[in-house]
Amino acid sequence: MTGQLTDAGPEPAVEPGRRNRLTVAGRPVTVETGFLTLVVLALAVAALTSDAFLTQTNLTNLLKQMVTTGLLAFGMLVVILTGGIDLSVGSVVAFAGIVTAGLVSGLPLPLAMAVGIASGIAFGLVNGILVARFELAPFVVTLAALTTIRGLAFVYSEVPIAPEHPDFFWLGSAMLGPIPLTTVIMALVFLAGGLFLSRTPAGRSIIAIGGNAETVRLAGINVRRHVVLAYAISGACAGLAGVILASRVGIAQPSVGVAFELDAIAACVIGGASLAGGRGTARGTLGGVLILVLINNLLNLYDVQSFWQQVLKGVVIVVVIGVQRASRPRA
Amino acid sequence: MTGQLTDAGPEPAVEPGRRNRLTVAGRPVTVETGFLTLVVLALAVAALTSDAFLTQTNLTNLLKQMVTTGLLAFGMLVVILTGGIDLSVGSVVAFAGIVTAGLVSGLPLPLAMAVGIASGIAFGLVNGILVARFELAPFVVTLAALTTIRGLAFVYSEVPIAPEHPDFFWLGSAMLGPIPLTTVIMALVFLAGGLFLSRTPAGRSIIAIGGNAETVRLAGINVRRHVVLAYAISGACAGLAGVILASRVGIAQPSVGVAFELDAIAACVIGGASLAGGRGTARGTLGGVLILVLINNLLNLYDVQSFWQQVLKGVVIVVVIGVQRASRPRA
Amino acid sequence: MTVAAGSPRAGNVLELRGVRKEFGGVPVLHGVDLVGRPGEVVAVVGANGAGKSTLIKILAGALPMSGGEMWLDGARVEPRSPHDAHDLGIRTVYQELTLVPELTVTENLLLGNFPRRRTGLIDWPAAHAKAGRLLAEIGFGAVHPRAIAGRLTVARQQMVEIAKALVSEPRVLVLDEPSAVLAGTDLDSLFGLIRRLRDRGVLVIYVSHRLAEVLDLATSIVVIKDGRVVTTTEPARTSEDELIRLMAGRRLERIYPARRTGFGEPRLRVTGLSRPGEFTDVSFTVRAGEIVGMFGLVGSGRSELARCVFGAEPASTGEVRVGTESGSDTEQSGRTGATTFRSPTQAITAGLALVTEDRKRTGLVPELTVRDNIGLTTLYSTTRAGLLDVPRHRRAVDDLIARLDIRPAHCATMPVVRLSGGNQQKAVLAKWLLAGPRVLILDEPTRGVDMATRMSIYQMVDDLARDGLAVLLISSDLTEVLGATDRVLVMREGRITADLDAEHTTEDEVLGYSIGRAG
Amino acid sequence: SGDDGGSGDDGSYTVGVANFTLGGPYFSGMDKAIAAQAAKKGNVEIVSTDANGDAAKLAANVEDLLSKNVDAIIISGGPLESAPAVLNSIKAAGKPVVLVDRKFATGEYTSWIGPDNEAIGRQNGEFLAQRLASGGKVGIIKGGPADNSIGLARTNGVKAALQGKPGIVLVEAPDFGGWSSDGGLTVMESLLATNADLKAVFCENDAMCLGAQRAVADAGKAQQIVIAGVDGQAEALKAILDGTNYLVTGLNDADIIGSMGLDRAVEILGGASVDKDTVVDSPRVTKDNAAQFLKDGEF
Ligand SMILES: Nc1ncnc2c1ncn2[C@@H]1O[C@H](COP(=O)(O)OP(=O)(O)OP(=O)(O)O)[C@@H](O)[C@H]1O
Ligand SMILES: Nc1ncnc2c1ncn2[C@@H]1O[C@H](COP(=O)(O)OP(=O)(O)OP(=O)(O)O)[C@@H](O)[C@H]1O
Ligand SMILES: [Mg+2]
Ligand SMILES: [Mg+2]
Repeated sequence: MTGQLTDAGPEPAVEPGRRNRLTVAGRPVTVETGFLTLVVLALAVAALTSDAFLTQTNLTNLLKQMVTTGLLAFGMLVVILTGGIDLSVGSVVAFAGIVTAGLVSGLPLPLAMAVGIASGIAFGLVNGILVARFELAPFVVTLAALTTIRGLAFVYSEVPIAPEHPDFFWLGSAMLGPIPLTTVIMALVFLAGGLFLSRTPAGRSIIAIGGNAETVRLAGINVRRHVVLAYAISGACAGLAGVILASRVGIAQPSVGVAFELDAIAACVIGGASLAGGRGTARGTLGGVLILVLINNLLNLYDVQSFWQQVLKGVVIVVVIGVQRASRPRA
Repeated sequence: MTGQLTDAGPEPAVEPGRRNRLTVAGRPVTVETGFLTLVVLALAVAALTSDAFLTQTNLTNLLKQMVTTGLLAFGMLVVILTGGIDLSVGSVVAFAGIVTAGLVSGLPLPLAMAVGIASGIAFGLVNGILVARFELAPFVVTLAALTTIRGLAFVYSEVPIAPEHPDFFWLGSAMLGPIPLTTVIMALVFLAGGLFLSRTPAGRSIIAIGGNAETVRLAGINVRRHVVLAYAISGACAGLAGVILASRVGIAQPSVGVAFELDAIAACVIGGASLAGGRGTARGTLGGVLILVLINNLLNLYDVQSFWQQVLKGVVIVVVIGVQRASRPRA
Repeated sequence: MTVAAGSPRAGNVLELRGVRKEFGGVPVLHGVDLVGRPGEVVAVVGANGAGKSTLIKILAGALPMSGGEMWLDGARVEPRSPHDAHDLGIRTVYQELTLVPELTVTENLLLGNFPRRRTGLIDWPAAHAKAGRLLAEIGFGAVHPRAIAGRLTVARQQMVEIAKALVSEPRVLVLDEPSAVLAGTDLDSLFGLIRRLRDRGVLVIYVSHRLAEVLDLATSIVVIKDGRVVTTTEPARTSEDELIRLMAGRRLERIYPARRTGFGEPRLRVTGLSRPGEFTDVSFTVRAGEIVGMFGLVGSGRSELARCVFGAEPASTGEVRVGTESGSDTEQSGRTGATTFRSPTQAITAGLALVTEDRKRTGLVPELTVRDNIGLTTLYSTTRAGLLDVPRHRRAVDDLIARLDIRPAHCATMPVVRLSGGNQQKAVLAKWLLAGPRVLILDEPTRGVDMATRMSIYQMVDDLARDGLAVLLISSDLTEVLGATDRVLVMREGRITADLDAEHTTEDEVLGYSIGRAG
Repeated sequence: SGDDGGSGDDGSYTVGVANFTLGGPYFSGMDKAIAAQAAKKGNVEIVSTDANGDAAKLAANVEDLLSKNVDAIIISGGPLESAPAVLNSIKAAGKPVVLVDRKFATGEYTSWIGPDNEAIGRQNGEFLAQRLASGGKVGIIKGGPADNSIGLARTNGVKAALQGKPGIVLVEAPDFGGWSSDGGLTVMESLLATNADLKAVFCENDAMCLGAQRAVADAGKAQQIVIAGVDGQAEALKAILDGTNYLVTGLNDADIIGSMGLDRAVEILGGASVDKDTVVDSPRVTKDNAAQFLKDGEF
């Protein structure tokens, strides 16, 4: 089963002693099947009710639109698994983008991009150290980081930077056949990330830490180092997302990325992650991203008026996590 | 001791075998003293370094500028104590304000305001029911509510509403001597709220739920009802804040209140609340609000340029919670 | 014992008939009958996972039953929530601690029953006084009402749990292994309390693995095996041996293995270890192949000592040495003068292992599977090309699950919280055995473990000791301390007050040192 | 025509509107004006999207519009500086794109219709210079960082007109007003704490000025401080008309720009050759002429 690769935990056996709240034809609806059904249902409804949905342009759009939220969501998942949260990702997107765009004129493009991603890692390390070493609340640390990094993005350049470099667009617009390169990159991140979570000691430790950090510490695992690693991964993902976004839009703005963290968190939770930590999978998160992007895409295709889009988006999210919740056995 | 009134818990005995990490002159620095020192220090520095700080205009400004964050922070505290979070408060501020402003032309002013506050309560009830009855994650429920309620505010009126009613301004601009009426209202909310948390069974139950909901359920207390109550209180506070803000500005805008929730949450945590629930006081939260408002005020008085204000604000918040953390005994 | 169909027998407060429970189609209780009259102590005994706690949660209204009937005072009842059960006069002390850790003892006791002023506000002075009175009345006066519950030792938390059930006098008091974490005078207080309640006409349902106390306290004994009642009997008509046989379904020979002789090199050497407020100038040695017991009263500092030896907390002075390796030779720990392990990682690398006393908070990751929990200590040592070697890891873990007989048999992929208490304890033990330690510290390792399993644990520890493992066994169970060890250290108020040869000492002598009566 | 878009064969068109944000009266007014003009035409259908202030979402929305095969796209970019990739993808799809209000700094567009923000600012500055003939302190409240060049242009205009005038001192508030009334209020309060002797205040838009006006009134300085804004928001026009200390604004009429934008798109689809850039006049609104604009200023 390829699922193994992206599963952040061992497959749960059919669990005796737990009743699922939803059953279909007598069989319990597990999180996975319930969720999959939801995604498939949404896709089917979309295909049936909108002529535009199944056009190649639109499907390519969907793939493109997943990238930013997807990258942020994977990094967020890793942090959420430890029981933390990273509110600073939106600001990191802005910072990484503007720094890359600013450096392109002086440095080779790959190097400029590497610096952008590295800046994300650096911010992640600071967040992680404040959380792990100084035991400060992740919510407030990363909220403060959100403010500070946004400020730094503006300090770096108050005005947007549109690099002349012709290759700057390339990353954001290259296609591999019908599939955008950026989507492939995101997919690779999820693949490698799923492997990391399910098959490496560090990944498994991160999940365990979210379940009970003290137990993990007493088992001889360096909890702090793993927590720092988690935030660094989130920073790296945000940095990458920032570089890709700047390349896609063709211009880097210091003001980009406001409230991006919210969609990323929502994707994780829709995908079954617990904000208390210790539960969540790369696969589920990818599904959550897909659902969020689908909601936006469909509301647009149906021509729903903007404010009603907002109203409906909230309602749909609640319905989705409601279905999600109902297909999970009671704790 | 007047502290009793706003203390969210009976004082614990001196705990044997636990060491505080900070000591001054051999005496352990408790959260309370550490925090108070911080506030006093901030005030002293402000007074010494800025001529403008101690002017009556500025002090009145400070008092005025506390009101919105203060009201939201108290409601947020109650929700946080249950172990939840309410991200929707900013949108509720907008909705309550615009509805009130919209109704003033047709209804008596107090009634219009009551409807505004009631709308906040209604949203809070929906949030609470989704969290308590359907056991959905508070973060995502209120994130969805943030989106939906914002949309509804725009659906109600896309454009700002500036009521003709001459008394509409009154609430927001009346002064009781040197003290703004709105500040007095906020103070009363904290006083009554502190009493509620420290001295009523419902308040104690809310705190206990955040500590261990299952225990509280096993103790025969209706957990769901208390959780719903907590969100309703937050909704009421946000509604009141919305009405007051609209009255103060004289114009109700559907776009007002974006990211207000972040300051409210920060105030709670700076004031010693734990986002895991079960720990936090009204008094501490008020201190947190004061610190946040002070930071903004001082950065303005020192004429710090806006981006640097953002950079510094984040840094100061981290330092503050760092001091806060250091003065709390290890768990 | 058959009960006439129709109305329940006169005089019974409580009667369960054919109570069944399944979890997702898997039956756990197969139709349990239980009868209790006022002034009786009905003991429920059975192996780990037999279904005792499940039965009790049904009584408490915390779990719905899948079938069967419950009668109270001649009326058919079906408590749907703990609240219902409260109203019916049923009070329960659960096997797992359920205090709100952030709140004071007073609040934990009185939650939902606060004394109020005329204004409707809570009267805190009166509340503290009431809590203090209650604790004193039932013999737990040592617990301070204003203390924060989460900071108390497990034993004291257990006392608060018991007191909580007695805030208003119950008709039926249900106690699920209340004695597992208590010792000495606290245990006496508990027994005294139960007797007083019994004399006042309260029906007490009592679950325990300590059969001696069951025989001492109970008026009737219900033996459960695999979710069925095998016998209902009375203390006078049975014996410990018989009960064990009934529970296990087989005859068990001797509880403690024969002692070993000829110990090897010193493996764990603790010298002059101190941590202010917790323990002072502690020195002892455990040799290869030796099992050293450590007894003491609640709060005597044993658990803190163990954590400190293990590097989980810093010491202020002293030295810890495993084999020839000493903790942090190169770098002195912190600002103190101690030479100890600076982290559990260091301690584990040197060959230490610590089974902590509070499995819920420090022993398990509740939502993780049994397999993942057990594998935690060897995550980083079972890799191939940087990736976890899943098959090898799985084989090693599953092998231990089988060896320790952790139940149910297919539990490897179950979240560990869903195991019964005793099986959870075994999972913790398995985790540390997997790490292959040279020195094993066990802090109350048999808490809540049934007799048959205890014996297999003793046997296993004995086997390991024969292979050269050094073991420090901290226990509040006097019989265990004397039976399963070679040497007994007694701790009192943070100091070691005696070092006794287990074979030649007595329970009285050990107890004496622990309360400062002797020596 | 359906959402497959009119080909134009039957003379009917589908025009997509990509709004960067609708979260301000000016922007939602623009969106409405476009829709109203389309309704007036009868044969034009509008599909409107809102990116909620997120540049990537704008790109996504435009892609969605292109999926629906609209005939032309109008971009109301608001504070957005540029969106080269968006313009590229529209170009790749071979559709015309009309920018309203905001002219992008980079990228290829078909046509732009909007105001000259620097001129509006200058206009205000000249008014204040006249008003404060004997000099005085003028406060400036900015909406946000200079990544929004509209605000920057307005402020530059004011500064250009006032700098060097005898006795005039310019004071920039350190913090931004966030383009909103509550933001303007708070920033003005802080500004008054350090600069009690202000004689006038200029805000980069009317919404902030309305808040600032409250702060001035609360401080009892309505007689001392006059106010100058930009946009022509209805409440501001009313305040001007009522003879308050709100003296002047520069009309930046979303109605006119929006309807012209739609007309322009239709002309292009009809094959007409059009001007690339069209600057819409921004008349100065004072008490004398406010009544006239208030009547039709409908946003
Ligand atoms: N919520 C649950 N879901 C699935 N299985 C459960 C659940 N609770 C208990 N079980 C199973 O039911 C069986 C009985 O458990 P129970 O806790 O009642 O045992 P017990 O007799 O109290 O054991 P112990 O002496 O170890 O406390 C065990 O096999 C356990 O794994
Ligand atoms: N009266 C008391 N109230 C609260 N805490 C106490 C009290 N007495 C002791 N303690 C705490 O108990 C701790 C020492 O207990 P420790 O767990 O080390 O002892 P122990 O001998 O292992 O006891 P136990 O058998 O309960 O595990 C210290 O941290 C001390 O703060
Ligand atoms: Mg049990
Ligand atoms: Mg202990």
